[in-house]
Amino acid sequence: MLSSIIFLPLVAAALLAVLRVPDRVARWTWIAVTTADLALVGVLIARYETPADGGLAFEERARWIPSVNSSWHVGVDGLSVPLLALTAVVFCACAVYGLREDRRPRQHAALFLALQTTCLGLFAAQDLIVFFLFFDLSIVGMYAAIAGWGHGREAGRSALQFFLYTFLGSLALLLGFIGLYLAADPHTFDIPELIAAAPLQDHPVAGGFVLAALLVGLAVKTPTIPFHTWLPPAHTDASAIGSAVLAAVLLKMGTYGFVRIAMPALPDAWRGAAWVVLAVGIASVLYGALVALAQTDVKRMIAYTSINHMGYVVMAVGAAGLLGGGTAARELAVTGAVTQMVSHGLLTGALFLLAGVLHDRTGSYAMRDYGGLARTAPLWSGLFAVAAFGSLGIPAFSGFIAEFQVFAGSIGTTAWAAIALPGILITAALFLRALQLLVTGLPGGRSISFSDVRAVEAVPVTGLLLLSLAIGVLPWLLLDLITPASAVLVDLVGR
Amino acid sequence: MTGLLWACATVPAVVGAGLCVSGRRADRVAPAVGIVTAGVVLALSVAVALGRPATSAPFLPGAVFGLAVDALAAVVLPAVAAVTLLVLVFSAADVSGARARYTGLLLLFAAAVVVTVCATTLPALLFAWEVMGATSYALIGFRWQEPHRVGAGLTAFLTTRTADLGLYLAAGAALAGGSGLALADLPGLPAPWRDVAAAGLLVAALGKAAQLPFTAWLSAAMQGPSPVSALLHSAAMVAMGGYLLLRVSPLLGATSWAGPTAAWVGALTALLLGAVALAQRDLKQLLAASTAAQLGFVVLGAGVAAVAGGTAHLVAHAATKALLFLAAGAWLTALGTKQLPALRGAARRWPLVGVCAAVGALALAGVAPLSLWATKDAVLAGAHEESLALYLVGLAAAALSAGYAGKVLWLVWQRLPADAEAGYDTEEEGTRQVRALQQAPLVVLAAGAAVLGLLALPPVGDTLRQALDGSGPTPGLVELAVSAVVAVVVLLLVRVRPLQPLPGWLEGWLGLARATDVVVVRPVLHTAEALARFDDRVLARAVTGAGRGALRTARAAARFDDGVLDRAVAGSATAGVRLADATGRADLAGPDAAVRSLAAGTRWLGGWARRTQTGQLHQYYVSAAVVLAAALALLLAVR
Amino acid sequence: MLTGIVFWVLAVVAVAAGVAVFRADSMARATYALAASFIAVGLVLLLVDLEFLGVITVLMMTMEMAVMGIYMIMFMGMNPALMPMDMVHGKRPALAVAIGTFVVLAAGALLVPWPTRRGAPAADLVTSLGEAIMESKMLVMMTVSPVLFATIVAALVLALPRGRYDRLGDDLRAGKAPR
Amino acid sequence: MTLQTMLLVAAALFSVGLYGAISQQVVVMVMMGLELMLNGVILAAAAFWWFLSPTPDGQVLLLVVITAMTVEMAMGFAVATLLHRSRQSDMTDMATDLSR
Amino acid sequence: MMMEQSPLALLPELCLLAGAVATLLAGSFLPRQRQWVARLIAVTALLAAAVSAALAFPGGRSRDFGPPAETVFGAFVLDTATGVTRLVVVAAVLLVIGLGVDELAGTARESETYALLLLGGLGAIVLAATDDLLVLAVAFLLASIPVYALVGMVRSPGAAEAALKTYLLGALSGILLLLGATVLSGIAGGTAYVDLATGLAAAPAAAVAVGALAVLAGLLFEAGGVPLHQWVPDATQGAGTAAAAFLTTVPKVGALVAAARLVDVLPGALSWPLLVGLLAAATMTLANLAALAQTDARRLLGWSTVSQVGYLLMPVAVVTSTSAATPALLVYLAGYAVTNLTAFAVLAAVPGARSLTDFRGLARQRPWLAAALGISLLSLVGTPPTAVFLGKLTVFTAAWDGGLAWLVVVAALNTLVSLFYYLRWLVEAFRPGEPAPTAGWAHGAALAGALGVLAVGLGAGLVTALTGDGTLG
Repeated sequence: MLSSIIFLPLVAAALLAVLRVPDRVARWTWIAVTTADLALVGVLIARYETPADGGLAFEERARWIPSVNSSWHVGVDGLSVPLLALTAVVFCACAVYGLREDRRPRQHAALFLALQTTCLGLFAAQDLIVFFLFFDLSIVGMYAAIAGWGHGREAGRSALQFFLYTFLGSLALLLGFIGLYLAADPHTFDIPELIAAAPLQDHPVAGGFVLAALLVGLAVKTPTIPFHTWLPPAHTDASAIGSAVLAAVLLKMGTYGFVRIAMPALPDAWRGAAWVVLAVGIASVLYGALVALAQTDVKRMIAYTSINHMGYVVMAVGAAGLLGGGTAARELAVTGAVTQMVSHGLLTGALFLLAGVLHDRTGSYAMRDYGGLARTAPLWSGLFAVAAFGSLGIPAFSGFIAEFQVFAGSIGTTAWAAIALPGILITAALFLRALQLLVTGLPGGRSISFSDVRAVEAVPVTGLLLLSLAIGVLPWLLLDLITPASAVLVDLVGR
Repeated sequence: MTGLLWACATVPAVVGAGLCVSGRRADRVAPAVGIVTAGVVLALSVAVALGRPATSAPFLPGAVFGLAVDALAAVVLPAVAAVTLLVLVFSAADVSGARARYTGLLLLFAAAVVVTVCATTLPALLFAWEVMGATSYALIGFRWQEPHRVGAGLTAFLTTRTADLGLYLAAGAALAGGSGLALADLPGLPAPWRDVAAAGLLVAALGKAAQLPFTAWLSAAMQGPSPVSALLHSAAMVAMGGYLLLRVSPLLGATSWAGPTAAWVGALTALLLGAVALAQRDLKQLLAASTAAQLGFVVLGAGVAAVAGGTAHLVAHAATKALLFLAAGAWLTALGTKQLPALRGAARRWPLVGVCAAVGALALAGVAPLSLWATKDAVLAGAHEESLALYLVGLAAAALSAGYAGKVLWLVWQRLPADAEAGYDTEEEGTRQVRALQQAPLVVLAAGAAVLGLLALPPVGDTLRQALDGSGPTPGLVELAVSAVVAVVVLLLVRVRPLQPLPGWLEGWLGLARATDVVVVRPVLHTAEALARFDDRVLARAVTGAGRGALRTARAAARFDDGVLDRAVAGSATAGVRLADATGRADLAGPDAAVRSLAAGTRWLGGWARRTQTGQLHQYYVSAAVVLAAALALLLAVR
Repeated sequence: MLTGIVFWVLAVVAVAAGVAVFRADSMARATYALAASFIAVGLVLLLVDLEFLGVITVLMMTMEMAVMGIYMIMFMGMNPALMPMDMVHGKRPALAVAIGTFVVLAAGALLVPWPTRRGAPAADLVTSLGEAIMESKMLVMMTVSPVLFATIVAALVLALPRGRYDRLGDDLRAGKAPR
Repeated sequence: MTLQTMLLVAAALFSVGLYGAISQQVVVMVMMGLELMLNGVILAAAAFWWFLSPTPDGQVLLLVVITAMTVEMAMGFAVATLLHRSRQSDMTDMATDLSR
Repeated sequence: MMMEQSPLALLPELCLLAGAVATLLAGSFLPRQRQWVARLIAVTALLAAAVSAALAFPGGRSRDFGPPAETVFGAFVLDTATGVTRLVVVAAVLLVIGLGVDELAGTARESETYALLLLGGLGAIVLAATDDLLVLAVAFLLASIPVYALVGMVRSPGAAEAALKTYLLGALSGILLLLGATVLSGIAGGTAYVDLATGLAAAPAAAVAVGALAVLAGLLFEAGGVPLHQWVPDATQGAGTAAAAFLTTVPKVGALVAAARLVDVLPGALSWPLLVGLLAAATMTLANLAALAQTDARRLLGWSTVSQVGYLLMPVAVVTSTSAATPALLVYLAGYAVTNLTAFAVLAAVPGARSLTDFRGLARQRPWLAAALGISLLSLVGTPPTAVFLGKLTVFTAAWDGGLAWLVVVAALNTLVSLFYYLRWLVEAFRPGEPAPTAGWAHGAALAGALGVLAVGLGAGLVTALTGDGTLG
């Protein structure tokens, strides 16, 4: 079940790469496959029952490299199911949006289908090598997406920077994985076994180094400051779909790594580093928000808000390592972190797709080139306004649920987390400012002959926003999945 | 009955969202739909006020979405629903263009208010609280074509959201203290967390209620349509700030400082904003300042645990101020101005509007037996019990309210000047007519403004007090008389001696907006820009810095390398000199090298590495010999 | 004693001849000097009872030097007498490296506490060598044969500009195939 | 004649050969330098054999050294010829197209 | 220790030798256009060698260099390492022939080339399998002499220069190796490694250091590691493609296994792991930096080879301290061989292309070839699930386990640097342009190689089972 979900897109990608089908067929195949995969994920969720005693559901295991105790081991729990669903949803939305792609659509579809496999695989991986495999391949795939379909003048350069930077992260990650492997007795790359063993529990120095490697690797991908500098250029030069996938799914790989590997496998070291993680998270929140506030390019602005939003996640997982507060608060923080991953995926995905419409029409992301879009493109404006409000954490959208939990949980653990509160405010300010510049006022500049969103653009965005709305109004649908897993995680970290 | 409560919240939300989404297509039916919905909500709210249901739904782990109607909510909820209905009726005649969006947003707002009033847990409260903020932004910036209106919405939203952060803080504190997120549990928190929670709630409430120092946003918010002001800035949103404090009054009382702080902030706001109101030359600005001042009494009431008085004042003020805002809106639509000088004699043009406005103004002034006279005194009685100073400040504030109310009253009832037309149409094109639909709500509200004082007077007042306070203080006859006399005297005084122009800082709302701009907004923007520059120039090139470092090392290494290869015999002295020289030169070249990217640095290193590949065989031999010798030395040295 | 004197004479000859190789003013003389150095070392081998190997060394080196002379004069068309001999580069680094190497090696030779002799030479050294080659070290000789084979092939491939197809035609029927 | 003295002489021969290998430009002269180094190795091998372990292994080693010398020289001539034919040069300095 | 004297145990080697002789003989009687018969003979010999090597594969009998399971003629170890080396070398030579057919067919020296390839392969196997300094010295000659000839085979000025450089460095290295063998055998009293292990323990450290270092230097030449690496890029650029593919692959396999065997028996008094680790670091760093700005694809691959040797030296450094080292080395060697040959096959498939820009348009015109190039380059970078990733994973693990965590960090950073130039090439292949015409056999070889790269990575369980039965470390 799980393996077929993971590999269905890859098989389709291979077929698309091999068979020279017409462009139309390629586009619709893409949509069909992503929809099918989404349906499969839906079935999976429907049949998902929280496994007892913190175990995994839909577990599959096959021999791969027995000599290093690494196997094709996949399985899901409350932390990964939401992200699997997010991946399927975002890629499906991108497939619809991609109907308008006219540059090598067959290869484009194949590339993104392959990328989907890497993302799904990563979120289901229960083996460090499998995890790393998909982690690295996602970089390669994203590189190809930016370099091949990006539209900035310096797309190649940005792509290279992206590749180098995240590759550096992946290497650091690999070092950390090797450290974990060697520390475990018997040596193993199997994540559940590593978590059960918590190998470096009594080795503070070694544990610290291994955790540092993991943290650097994951922080680059997340990205947190000061490892974020690859993100703005990558987003600026990527295509709309590329940006959406990058922000909505790929960034989650970093934070997912925290909750899947770093926290449970190195509880001792994590608690030791929790203050650092917390500080980095807070700094990312404030810094990302402030720098975003100063941007004049709408896509760069959204990119920086990603740093801010992912900062909430980092802050929450950092707080979860502080034993001072009550268990309930730390569980809430972790639940909030996972919720925020999903929420950010939906909302930022929508925002990037909308920003893509701007570029598609006029070739510019500069906010001062626009104004009064509410008149010429009311639908776009409405969607953008909703997405912006969702993103700045207005209730009834998922962002609020996530941020409330993150803050309540983090502050409930340590009052220092309150320092990050202005991040909410600055985010609000910058989104409202963007709305003011782009949407309101009298039409001017490039807005004058701006044509409103077409169906293929509006449908995916609307879908993402509706999901965000659903989570915002009925959060327990999602939280019932996450909460048991975060309780298990907090328990593990507290060992 | 719980179903009714849910319906009370969801019906306007769903209808409102539907209207917003359907856009211009629904413009024609929107007013009717809105009025019907508001009517339903009013009916439902009366029903739940009588039935007092309590319910909850799963929301977050460990925190339900709790709604309940208690005595406090039972008083406020129908009032808010009624004002909403009346405002919608008025708007049907007053607001043109994009009616679906307008009505939809108003209904969404109403839904949020319903939830706020009934919320029993922090998540539910914050949920509705933030939605109120967002819809208020959208409503203030309703005419988005005009940038300054959107900007005003932004100011309002951001200011109130700043205060809202207190709720996040309170939620964190509640969790940290281990009490769960129910509002009723907060007073039971352990010591430091209880204070944090109280502080958070206090800040959030003061922000929404436009109390000092968050007052400025209310001035900006007057850019919105007048009916919006009537609902948001009198009956609902601003009032919700006071309402929250009334609701958590036990929490305030549980700490030693929160109650007095609230009381004094309220009293001072009442006083200072009263003065501000007195100085205004714009009717809506005057009303806004007055709103802040009147809410000050509510906050004061919450602070001194005079919940019943505060509640009565809240409701009475809602009716009064909605009335006045609607009247101002009617004049604005008809005459195209809200400048006080231009409104001379406006009341005489449409007598019904004028009479209603007069009732409102008199009530605002605290003239007996109109509503605010009694409710205010109920609050002040509580203040008197707390401290005399507080009472006197409150009394002074009451006097000021009589002053500005009188200013408006006498002005609009002056004889219509001959050149009246000259002052019109300064802000928009006036229609020169007030429709029946606009007038009808005024009458209802005027009735309310007149009689709602009963809420603070026996026998109704006693019932209310028993339901809310248990046995709170009641105003003595002397106090009632004193305040009534003060009101009348001040009113007459204003009539006899028209006011001299007051200092500019009063008219400019104490300079709060500018202060916020200077103290908060600009520094933040500067920081943001500085950080963005830092990000672009420094952080993004931190890699460059690394490159530069590598560059220097590489140069030194290269020099060293050449030195060894070409001049193995020249002695270490020369090599040392060259090394130092090279390092020095690299240092000089620093600023130049600073702009290079990492790629350049690494490429340079690559060039150095390739330079070892000279193609000269004898140099390969030498280098092999040197390296092997070094290896030998290493082997023998490190054991 | 006599051995010592002979050794020292031979040692001086070997080293001096070695130095002479690079100080000679013509390639021919350099070749002679190298041969002399080899012969001196071959004679030292005789001093330590390695008659067979010593003789082999002398013979092989004499032959090789002859080949070298012939190679230079006849094959490459150089006139050794006329060739200028100052074709050196980087003399000083070379000298430095050489001196450094010598210092290291000599220091090692003199300072290392060499172990004592283990065992004694076999009575018949040649026989023992033969036995070693045919028995315990058979693989060495088994490997040498492909080395020689490879050397012949490789040297011919490199040295001969014209292969068989140049000489005999593409179908190896000389004269018949059109060129 | 002791082990040390023989090794000293071998070291001298090796170093002189190394000097030649590094300093000479003509390929054949470089080869002579290399031969001289091997000459030192032969002497050292003989010394080790005689003074430390007079086993048949040492003799085989000498044989291998001599074989290696011959083989390497044969290849050297072949390479020099190739260079001479294809570049009309027998100098190592002249062959520096492949660098960097 | 079991001593086996049966020449049948050396059947794969004999196949190679006989194949070389037969190929050469056949070639000298074959018309120029019918030398494919010689090729057929060579391939047959290789296949025979492969089959016999597979049949003789020692299974799980010995995972380590320790006391060998079986030794032939007292100097040829039949253990896992030898078994893997045999298979890898034979497969590599087959692949070299496959990718070289287009280039070599019909040339005047075709059959000689095949014979030399077989001999060079034989040399590499003996080099890797021996545990006797004497055989090591001779095998060094057998492995290097065919390389000189192969480099100079095309007779261009560049090839001649490359052959000269290779030869002169090789000769010096050979002398160093002989010097080292002399010193070591002198102080240990024997040339077999078993004698070294016992004899060197009490021997003076300085002498051990000089001797072992000299032997190591010889092997470093063969492997292409610092400080005797300079010939590799030159030879790769100057030689023909098939020869370059051969010399960047096969000798390294032999030399690195031989170096591992040598380091394994050196006494622990000296810090060999540190030294070899430093040499590894120097090798990979220098090569990666030097490769950065290369514009000639062949030269780039030459430097890439050197850098890979740097990674390959990591397990050699820790061979004494962790049992994971040997399997890691073998895995990496196998992965590297197939990957590197795939890259060369792509080169051979586009014979007209020299500089990186010549590959423009490849993806458009020959998507499969571009895919093969992409797979091989990403594998060289170490992207999962390719062959070299598996190698890097095991090698990094072994090095860390062996106490050289700093070296792992250096290697990781180097990997990052290497990404630059591999990516540059890949990017060119995906740019629009008119590519040079392609050659058929090499095209096939490239695809086969790419499949091999993926197979090694995905079939990692099988590969690691071969190299070290089941448990690593």
